[in-house]
This record gives sequence, structure tokens and C-alpha cells, in this order.
Amino acid sequence: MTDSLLSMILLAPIVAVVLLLFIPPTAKKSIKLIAAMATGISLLMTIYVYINYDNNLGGMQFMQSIPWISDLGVAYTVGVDGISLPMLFLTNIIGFAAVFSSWNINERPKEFFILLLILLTGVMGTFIAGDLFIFLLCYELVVIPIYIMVIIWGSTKRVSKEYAGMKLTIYLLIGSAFMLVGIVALYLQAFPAGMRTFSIAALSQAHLLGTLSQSFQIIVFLLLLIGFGTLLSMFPFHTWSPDGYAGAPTAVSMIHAGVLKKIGGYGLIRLGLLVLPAGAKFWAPIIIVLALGNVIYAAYVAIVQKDLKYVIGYSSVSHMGYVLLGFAALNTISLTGAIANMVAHGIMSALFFAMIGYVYEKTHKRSIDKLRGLAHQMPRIAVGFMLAGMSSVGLPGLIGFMPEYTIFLGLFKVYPFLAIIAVSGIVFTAIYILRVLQKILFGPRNYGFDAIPDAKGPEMVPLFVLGSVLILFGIFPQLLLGMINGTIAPLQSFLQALNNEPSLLVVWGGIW
Amino acid sequence: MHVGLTQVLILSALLFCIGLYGILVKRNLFAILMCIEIMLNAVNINFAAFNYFLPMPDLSGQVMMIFSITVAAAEVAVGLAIIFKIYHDFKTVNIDKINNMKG
Amino acid sequence: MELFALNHAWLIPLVPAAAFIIIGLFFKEFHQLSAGIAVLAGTFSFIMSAAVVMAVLDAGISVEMPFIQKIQWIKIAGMHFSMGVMIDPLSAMMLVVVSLVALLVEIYSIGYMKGDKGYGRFFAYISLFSASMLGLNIAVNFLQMYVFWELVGLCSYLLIGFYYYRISAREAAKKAFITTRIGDFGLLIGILSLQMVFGTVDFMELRHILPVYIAANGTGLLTIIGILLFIGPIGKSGQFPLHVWLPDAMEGPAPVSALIHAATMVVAGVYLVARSYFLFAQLPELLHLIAWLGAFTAFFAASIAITQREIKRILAYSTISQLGYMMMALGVGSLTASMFHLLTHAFFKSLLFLGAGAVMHAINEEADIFKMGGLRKKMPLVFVTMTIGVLAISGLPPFAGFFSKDEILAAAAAVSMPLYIIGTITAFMTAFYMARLLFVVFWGKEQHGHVHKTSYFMQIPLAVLSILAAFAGAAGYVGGFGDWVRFGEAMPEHMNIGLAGISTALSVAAIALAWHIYVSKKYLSDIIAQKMGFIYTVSFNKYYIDEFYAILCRIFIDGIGKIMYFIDLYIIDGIVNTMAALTVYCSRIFSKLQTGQIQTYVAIFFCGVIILLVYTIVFFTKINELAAGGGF
Amino acid sequence: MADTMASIIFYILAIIIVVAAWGIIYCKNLVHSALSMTLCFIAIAGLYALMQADFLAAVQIMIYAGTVVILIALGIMMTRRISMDRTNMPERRYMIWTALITGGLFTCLGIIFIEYPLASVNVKPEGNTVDAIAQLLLGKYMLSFEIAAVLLLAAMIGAVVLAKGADE
Repeated sequence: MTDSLLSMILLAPIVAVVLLLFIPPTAKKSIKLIAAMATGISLLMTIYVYINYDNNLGGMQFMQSIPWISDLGVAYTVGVDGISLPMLFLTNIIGFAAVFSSWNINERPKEFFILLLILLTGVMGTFIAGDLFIFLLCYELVVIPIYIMVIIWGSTKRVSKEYAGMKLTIYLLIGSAFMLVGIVALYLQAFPAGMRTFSIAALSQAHLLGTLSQSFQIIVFLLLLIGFGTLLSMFPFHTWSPDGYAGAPTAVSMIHAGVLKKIGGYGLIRLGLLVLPAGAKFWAPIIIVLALGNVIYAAYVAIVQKDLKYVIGYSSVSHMGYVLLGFAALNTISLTGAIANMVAHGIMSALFFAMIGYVYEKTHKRSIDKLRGLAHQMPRIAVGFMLAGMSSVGLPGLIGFMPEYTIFLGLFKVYPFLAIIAVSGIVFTAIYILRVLQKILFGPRNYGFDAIPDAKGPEMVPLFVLGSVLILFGIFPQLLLGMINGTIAPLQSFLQALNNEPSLLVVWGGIW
Repeated sequence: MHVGLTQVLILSALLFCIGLYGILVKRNLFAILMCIEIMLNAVNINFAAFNYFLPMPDLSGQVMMIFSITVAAAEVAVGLAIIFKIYHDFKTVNIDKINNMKG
Repeated sequence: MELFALNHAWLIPLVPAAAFIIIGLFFKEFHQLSAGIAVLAGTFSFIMSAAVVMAVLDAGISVEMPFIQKIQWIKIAGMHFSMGVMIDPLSAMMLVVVSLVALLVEIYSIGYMKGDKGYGRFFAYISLFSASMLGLNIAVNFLQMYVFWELVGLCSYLLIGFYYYRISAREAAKKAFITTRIGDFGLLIGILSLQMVFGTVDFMELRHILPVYIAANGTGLLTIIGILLFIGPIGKSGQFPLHVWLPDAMEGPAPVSALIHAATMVVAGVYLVARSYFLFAQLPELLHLIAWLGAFTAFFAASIAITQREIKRILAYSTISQLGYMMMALGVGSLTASMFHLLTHAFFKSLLFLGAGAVMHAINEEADIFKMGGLRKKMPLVFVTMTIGVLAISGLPPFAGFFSKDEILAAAAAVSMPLYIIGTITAFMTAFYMARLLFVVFWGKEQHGHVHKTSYFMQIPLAVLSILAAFAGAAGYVGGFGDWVRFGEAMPEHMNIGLAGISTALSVAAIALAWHIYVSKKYLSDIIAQKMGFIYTVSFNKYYIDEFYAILCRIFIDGIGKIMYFIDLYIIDGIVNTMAALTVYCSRIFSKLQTGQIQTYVAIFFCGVIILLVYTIVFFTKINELAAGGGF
Repeated sequence: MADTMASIIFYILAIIIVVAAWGIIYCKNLVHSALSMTLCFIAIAGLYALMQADFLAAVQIMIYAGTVVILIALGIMMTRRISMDRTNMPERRYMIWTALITGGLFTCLGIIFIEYPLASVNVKPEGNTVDAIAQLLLGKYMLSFEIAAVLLLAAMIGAVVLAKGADE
């Protein structure tokens, strides 16, 4: 039972997709209900796994492995540890919320929910895959539905939805091309022919065998960094993200900003750090500099945006900078913070996009200058905005604070002065978030919106679900950090061994 | 002069080149179809020749010819149907006028 | 009983928090019920706090030997934090001040907020604020303090923007949040540095580690950390140059101004310095800086307050000025004086704010003092209580302010004469502008025929606070406040008669001057203003600091933001779009190869075949040669 | 083909094949081309017979010389031209290039065939080949045979649908 639990989580949306195929497109209510039930079942099972995961034991649990293409060393392997389980939880909770936030979709709902469920399956598979081949397979499964969804259900503002969808897809595909090259090289190099395997666990041991030379690790890590960095919207590969979110329909924005981006961070840790430690160490200074670019630069750009989705788009770029910082500081504290921050940002950006979706759906406006005093007519949506915004600002008691603090602490141990620059990000975040919040929520009553109803019924589900997670993990951060740390803490000696590896700075110094 | 495999092969090469020449210079779709048939026959001659001249215990080469002829027959049928369709749509069988795929 | 109070001190912040959740989730629309819940929770907190104070007095808990209770909040490899309760005289005093003022303000608000649409919301916020502020008071470590520090900031933001439909209110709220955020930035870095250097942020642990560390490493790094930590209080307690948010914060309802922006939250900064005085006391240079910054702020704010016309603005600048006093006291090494002033100030300043609120409430929210006038007869209770407040803040004996202010000045005089002189001048100015306020509002021509009645809910807190403002100082003075709330040695209670006499005389002179100008009109204020010309204008416009910041903001925030966005749009995206366009262009060129003529393709195909054939011929010849020459 | 008679027949057939093939291209009238193709195919059938592929020779005559030519002729008729004159003009523009390509190809092939001659050994017994082919078709090449059948069926349906038009 527990062995196949993860497979069942993965399978629930697929079963729903098959069911949906047999439902007439006119039965809109049933389509939505089936999608909601599928994601709900996945979510419940994930919560069960989350509760039953043994933090003290750490490592991969709930493993299942079935050989698939044994000639190539491919096996269908799924399993969760303290890194992937929070991400799986995040995926499911956002998926569940995304279904409800798309409750009012009436244009081709069948196709929409089928694509949405496929997308969710892909993302989930990426996070729980214990096999690189499955990982890639699921990752590629993700990109295509997004393109279709943006093109069909997207919205055109500053850029057309076609442009946005194309940009997003091409960026991600180019990124994944680099990634693919890196992974194939890794596959070929790690073990001699005949013993080759795609198993991530086995590949993580490869550097101990000495088959992966330092220069090889450096090159392959760079490839992975470009791939995952693009996905994570690392500066300067970030411009797809605001445009993409602006063009995408609400659910896609939620999933994309909430979970999909996190595949980048997850991949960097799972493949970049654990498989290619010397490469990670080598490139860490560069990542830090680029990440600071993310944090400060994107925050600055967010300040002058006029469109709500662009603000949140750039805000997510900025927050991803923290994740990268946490990654590149390469110690247990910062890594814990980086993963926790991915979860935190996922929840809050999903909530943000859900709220923006409602506002746009009801008022057909997204421009900050045209929205005013929404708190008068839509107090519930205003609460959602405030929760998400305050979490984004890093207010203690909400999910955003502790991960950021942890990252800062980890970074401070390594690069104190850069950490100060990073911390200044909290001021900029406050500036752009508050600027948006106060402009759209507060101010004189806008009588044009009087006829517009507040969120109610199914629309409240995202607000309630995401909001309660936001507060729960905010007040009891140990629930999240403890789990992550159960897996990260044993890496202490692994990370300490990295101290002897040269970094770019050392090499640079040597040249000069 | 003694006739060996080489002579037959040269004959088939010549036939093939004539067919190719026809394909390249002709504008009429029917003529092109005919030239394709010529080329197919050149290939069939090769089959027959190899089967005849090379040390081979059975008649596999001739069987291949049968398949080749089958495919050729099918190709002629479909090709003619396509030409009819083109004629129906474009009112011409001149291949120069049919260039919708021009980039 | 004592043990019970101490062991259950964690309930003090938790009960108002529960009230917030209950009101916020269920009873927001039930006005009376929500007020009832909030007041009930406030009462509970106050009784518990009082019991805690009793317990502290009885159990002999001192600053050195606090009562500590904590639970693990976060524990990961290399980092762990606790949340807990730390009761020592300092926090016990703060607990009682905060819970008492909060309770009184809640009662006052029952009357003040009557008829407001956001009644339930107001009480929810106030409850959340009490919870956060009380949580801050009992913090066991810097992180817990920071957590609640941010939460009180949030409450302040929410309450300043309480009238969210007013643009000025929402702007003020934003300004308050962002300005204090700049302070928090420093504080956060300070806390991170502490964590990094010492591996802990726990107050008690740090207190034990510090002397060892200083003995080993000196104070160089510690001074930097101290400065960083102090940036937080600069923001929160409205010290120069981050004071700009506090006057604007008066956009909130008057009870909020009384509670948050006078009595409790703004003193959080002072409290933080006091709490971590074991650190600051080791850093004489930093203390010097704090003292001078405090003195400057006190003087600077007072000089602005003199010319302001809006009643709450005057009080706001007065608050900044008094906070400067407290900082100065800390800077000159007298924690006791600072805390004593904090205590008395909480009473008389909230009294003044509540009184001002009552006045404004009575005359349709008119804020300009020169449009009030002659309210003495119409609002006798408010007049009496306000007068007590003004006398208290002016430092006239036997009112509360006299004792605390005198202690500060004495402490300053003991350290540095210039500081004492600035303090005394500030005291003179304080007395003057407070008297000006009192005289202009309550004397002079009656400008309002009809005055709304002040409800009993509003009168009772005023009365209670005025009693406290009148006697708390003397009581504390006699009751051994200095023995109790102190750092290091207990302060001997002796009054420097000379200094006290000078400041009293100056205060009386200032009040007399104000009487002459504003009541008997011997010297007309307008003429003085004209004569002072430049100085008056500068002071009236608050030294143009807001404008200066606006320009800075426009250049360094909006300006750079626009440049960055330009880079994003036209350089980064430009490169991307150029690449895309280049691809399209190339494909246009290559698509020319697609003539649509199968013959062309066939011809090209066979060209390829020929090339391959030629290659094969040449290559095969070579192979044959090799084979012939025995190459294989 | 060891004896002289066979050699002579081969050369005669070869000349007929080449001339007839050239005739297809050279004729300006499409009908003449079709007739020329018939001749060519019959000559090829003769060549097959010469190379002991008598069954194939029959097949060649039936399918190519019969069916295919009739099909093509039918096709030519159905395009409903009044006169068949000048329907089959070569494009002069491409002639040189085409001649170069085909000439090059032929030269290359020729070089290969002459330079690297394959051994010509005939080990097969003379006689009826139909039995042997039938054995192979229904034995070793059973699957291919069936697939060819399916292909023909598909081609037939495809041709009908295409010629008729699916929507009509």
C-alpha cells in the first residue's frame, strides 16, 4: 500500500483525464467536479505521506521501483525525501487551488482541465522521480500543455498571448536542451558501458567513484545551470517569466509561478549539487552575483510596473533570487532555507495570482492605475491580497519569513557583505508590494465596481486553502523546516568536503 | 562480346539516368509519372540481374521484384488519383503552375 | 498565585490574539460583541500583567535573575530558536503599561468608534496589536522580538490605514511601513550578525557570552553590530532621520495614535535598546551616538512642534521629542531614567491623545487648533484632564513628567554639559508648545456653537489616565522604581534640587510666555512668525525633510526602477527579440530554397548522390590501394 | 548468357529499351510517349526472360505493359485535351543542368560498375521458376506478401477516394 502510494498520487489525475475524455464537453459542472476530485484525492494522499514521513529517518521513503528499459538502465522509480516531499505537497495544494480558481472557465472547459491535469501530473512526476529518465520525461510533459493553455485561454495586454506563450515555451525548451546535453553527458560519463543507469541515487554516488573529473563536473554543471537557471528565471534569463505570466490564464500562472519554477531550484539541488558537487562549488560565486541581480534588479523593475501580473511576475523573479542565494551559499542552513523558500514563494505567488485572476475576471482590469478601493466591494479578495502581500514582504507569522531568514543566515556565514545587499531586498519588496496593495485595495470607493460580487462559493477555496497553509507554516515553521532539514542535515559532511574544492573565485585569483 | 553482370548494370544505370532526365526536364505530370516507372524498371532489372548472376541459392531477387512491381502498381494508382485531383483543383497538369509550397 | 501568574504569563499575549481570531473570523459584523470580546481579553491581560508585577515584586525577580519559560520554535542543524516568556522587572513594567493603556484605549474606543462601519475590524486589529506588543515585551531572544516587532509594525500599518478610503490615510500607512522597514533592515542584519558571531540570539545566553567575547576580541565588530541593531529603534521609535512616518501616522483614529503611536509601539525601539542594554552598555562610542542622536531628535522635533497647527501633529512631534529624551537617557547610561520616562510618558501622552481625540470628535473632526478655541466651558472634563497632561509633560511638580524628566536631565548633566543644555532647552520648548496647544484650544473665542457630548466610555479612561499622569511619577519615585528597573547598580534616589529648580522655572516661564502670546495676546503670534521669517517657515515645513525624501525616492527608487525596466525591455529582451527576429530572417532566406518544385528537390538530391558516389569512388580506390599495399 | 546468341539478343533488347525510353522523353505527344513506354516495358520483359525470370517476364507484360500503360493512357484521356500535340514538351531551361546531373550520375555508376566488377556466376538450374517463387512467397516472405496485399488494398481505396474526392 505505502509502496504504491506515490504512484497513486501520480495516477489520480491521469485517471481523471481518462474519465474526462468520456464526458461530453457540455457537462461543465461534472468536468470541474472530476478535476477537483482528482486533485483533491492527490492532495489528501500527499498530506498522508507528509504526515507519515519520518523526519528522523530522513532519506528516500515511500520508494517504488519497477525496471522499465533495463538495457539503458531506466527504471520507473518514485520516492520522496525531505527535498521532494515539500515540493510534492506544494504541487498538490496549488493544483487543487488552481482547479477552483478556474471554476468560471466556460470556454472549452474539457480541454482546459485535461491539460491542467496533465500538467500537474508532469510536475508531480518531476518532483518524485527517482530516475533521471522519468524526470526528463515528466519535465517535457509539462512544457507543451502550458503552451497550448497560454495560446487558447491566455490574455493579451502589453504583449500578445501568442508572443507570451511562444517566449515562455522557447525559453524553457532551449533551457531543457542544455539540460538534456548535460544529463546525457552525465549518463555516459558516470558509469562504464553496461553499468550505466539513470538512477539519481546511483548517479549521486558517482562523484565518489572518481569517474566524474572536476573539469567534467564544471562543464556539465554549467549546462544544468543554464537549463535550470532559465526555468528558475535566473537573471538574465528571466524575461520570459513576467511576460509569460501576464499572458497565461490564472491557473497556469499559479502553477507556473508556484511550482514549475521550483523544478529549477529542485533540479539544481538534486542534480546540480548532489551529483556534481565540484561543479556547484565552482560556479557558486557566479550564481550569487546573478542571484543578487535577481533580488535587487527585479525588485526595482517591479516597482515601476503598471500591470498587476507584471508586478507579481517580477516579484517572483526577485524571490527566486533568494532561492539561488540559498543554494549558492552551500551550507545546510541556507539550503534548508532555499527549499523552504521555494515552498513559501509557491504558496504566496499562487494566492496572488488567484486573487489577480478573480479581480481580472470580475472587473476586466489589471492595470494598477485603473483599480482602486477594491476593499470596499471585495473584502475577501482584499484579505487574500493582504495575506499574500504580507507573506511576500516577509512578515513573521506568515510563511515567507522564516525561509528568508534562514537563507540570510546561511548566506551571512559565507558572504556577509553580499548578504547585506540581499537583505536590503526586504525593503524593496515592501516598497513594491505595498505600493500595489494600497493602490488597488484602498482609496476612495470606486462606484463602477459596486455591482461586482465578492469571491464566494468555490472561488473561496483557493483563498482558504492557500491562506491556511500560509498561516500554518508561518506560525509553525518547524513543520516545513524540520522535514527539509531531516534530509539536508546529513549532508553536513558532504558540504564540508566541498570546502576543499576550488571555486571560480579561487581560479580567477590564480589567473591574476 | 560477352555479356556479364556489368553490362546489365550499365544498361540499368542508363535507363535510370534517362528516367531521371525525364523527371527533371518534363513539366507534364503524366510524363513524370512515366519516367518514374522507367526508373523503377531500371531497378527491377538490377534485381533480376543480381538474382541471375550472383551466387544465390533461391529466387529471393525475383520475389523482391514482385514486391517492387506491386508497390509500383500501387504508386501508379495513387499517383494517377493525385494527378486527377490536381487537375480537378488547378485545371492543369503542368508542374510549374503547382507551386503552393514555394517558400 | 504568584507562581500561577508567572507560569501562565504566556497567556497574556495569547488571549488577545485569540480575541483577534474570534472577532476577525466570526464577529466582525457584531459591533457590541466584538468590542466586548476585545475589552474582556484586554482586561484579562491587564489583570495577569498586574499579577505578574506582584509576583515579580514578591518573588524578588531581578534583572539579573529573570523568570524564563521557553519552548522550541525551530530547530534545524546549526540553528535553533525558542519562543518564550522572560519576566524581569523591565518586561513586567512594560507588560503592565501596555496592557493598561491598551485596555483603557479599548474602553475609550467603544465610545469613540461608535457608528463607524469598521467597528469590529477596529477591535480585531487592536487586539492583534495588544497581543503582538505584549509578545514583544516578554521576548526571550532577538528573533522573537523581531517577529513581534514586525507584527506590531503590521498592526500599525493596518490601523494607520484604518480609514482606508482616505487617500492620505493609505499613503501614510504605506509610508509608515516602508520607513520602519528600512529600520528593520538594519535590525535584521544586526540580529543575523549576532547569530553568526555568537551562534545565539538569546538574551540570557548573550549576556553571559558577551563579557568573555569582549575580553578576547575587543569591541570593534560589536560596535558595528550595535549600530546595525540600533537602526531598528531609529525607525520604530521615530528617531531622526527616520522620524517622518510618525506625524503622518496620525491619519489613524485617535485611540490608535494614543495606543500605538504614543504609548506603546513607538517605545518598542527604546525597549529594545533597554532589553539589550547588556550589549549597548559595553559600547561607549555607540552610547555616545545614541545620546546625541536622541538629544538632537528631541530638540529637532520640538522645534517643529512649535509651529504646527494640527493638534495631533503637534502631539506627534512631541512624541518624537520625548522618544528622543528616552534615547538620550539610554545614551547617557541611565536605563532607569529612560524606563521611568517611558512609563510616565505612556500615561500622559496617551492621555493627551485621547483628549485630543475627544476634542476632535466633539467638533466634527476639526484638526486645526486655531479653529477650535474656547472649549474650556463646553468640555470641562476633557479640559481638566488635558491640563493635567500638559502640566505633566511640561515637567511641573508634582506631576509625573517632572520626576522622570528630571532624572533624565540629571543623568545627562552627569555625563555631558552640552547634552544637558540641549535637554533643558527642549524642555522649555516642550512646555511652550504644549501650553500653546492648551491655550489655543481651550481659551480664546468660541468657534463652535454645538459640541457633541463626550460619552462616558471616553471619559472614564481620560479620568483614569489623568490620575496616573498626575501621580505615577511621584509613586514611582517614592516606590523605588530605580531599585527595581535598572541595569547594573541600583540608582540612588536623590533629587538634584538645583537642576530640578532650573527646569521647573524654565517650564513655568515657557507656560507664562505662551499665556502672554496666545491668551492675553500681548505679543501677537503672527508678528512673531513674521519676524522670525525664515526660521518659522523652515520649522513650519518640517525642515523640508519630507520633500527631500520625496525627491530621493523619485531619483533612487522610481528613477532607477525606470532605468532598470528600460534595460529589461530594450536590452535584455531586446537581445532576445533580436535573436528571434534573426531566426525568422534566416528562415525567410532559407525558405527561398523551397521553390515548391519537386524537380528542384530531386535535382539537388541527386547532386548529393553524385557527391557521395564520387567520394565513394575516391575512398574505395584508396582502400584498395591500401589493401594492395598491405596497409591493413 | 554465355553463348553468343544470348549476347546478341541482349544487345538488341538493350538498344530497343534505351531507344524506347528515350522516345518517352523525346516525343512531344503524350500518347506517343505512352506507346513508347509500352515498347520499352515489353523489351524489358524480354530481358527478364533472357535472365531466366520467365514468370517475371509474364508479370511485367501483364502489369506494366498492360495495366500500367492502360491506366496512364486512360489518365491522359481523362484530362480531356482536344489535341495531344505539344503536350509533352521538355523544359529547355533545365536541359543543360539536368544533362550534367544525369550524365554525372551515369558516369559515376559506370565507373563503379566497370572498376569493381562483381563475379558473374550462375549456379541456378534452368527451368520453371514459378514453383520456386510460389514456395518463397508463401513461405519465407509470407508476411511481406500479406503486407503487399494490404498495401494494394490501401492504394486502391486511396486512389478511389482521392480521385473521387472525399467530400463529394
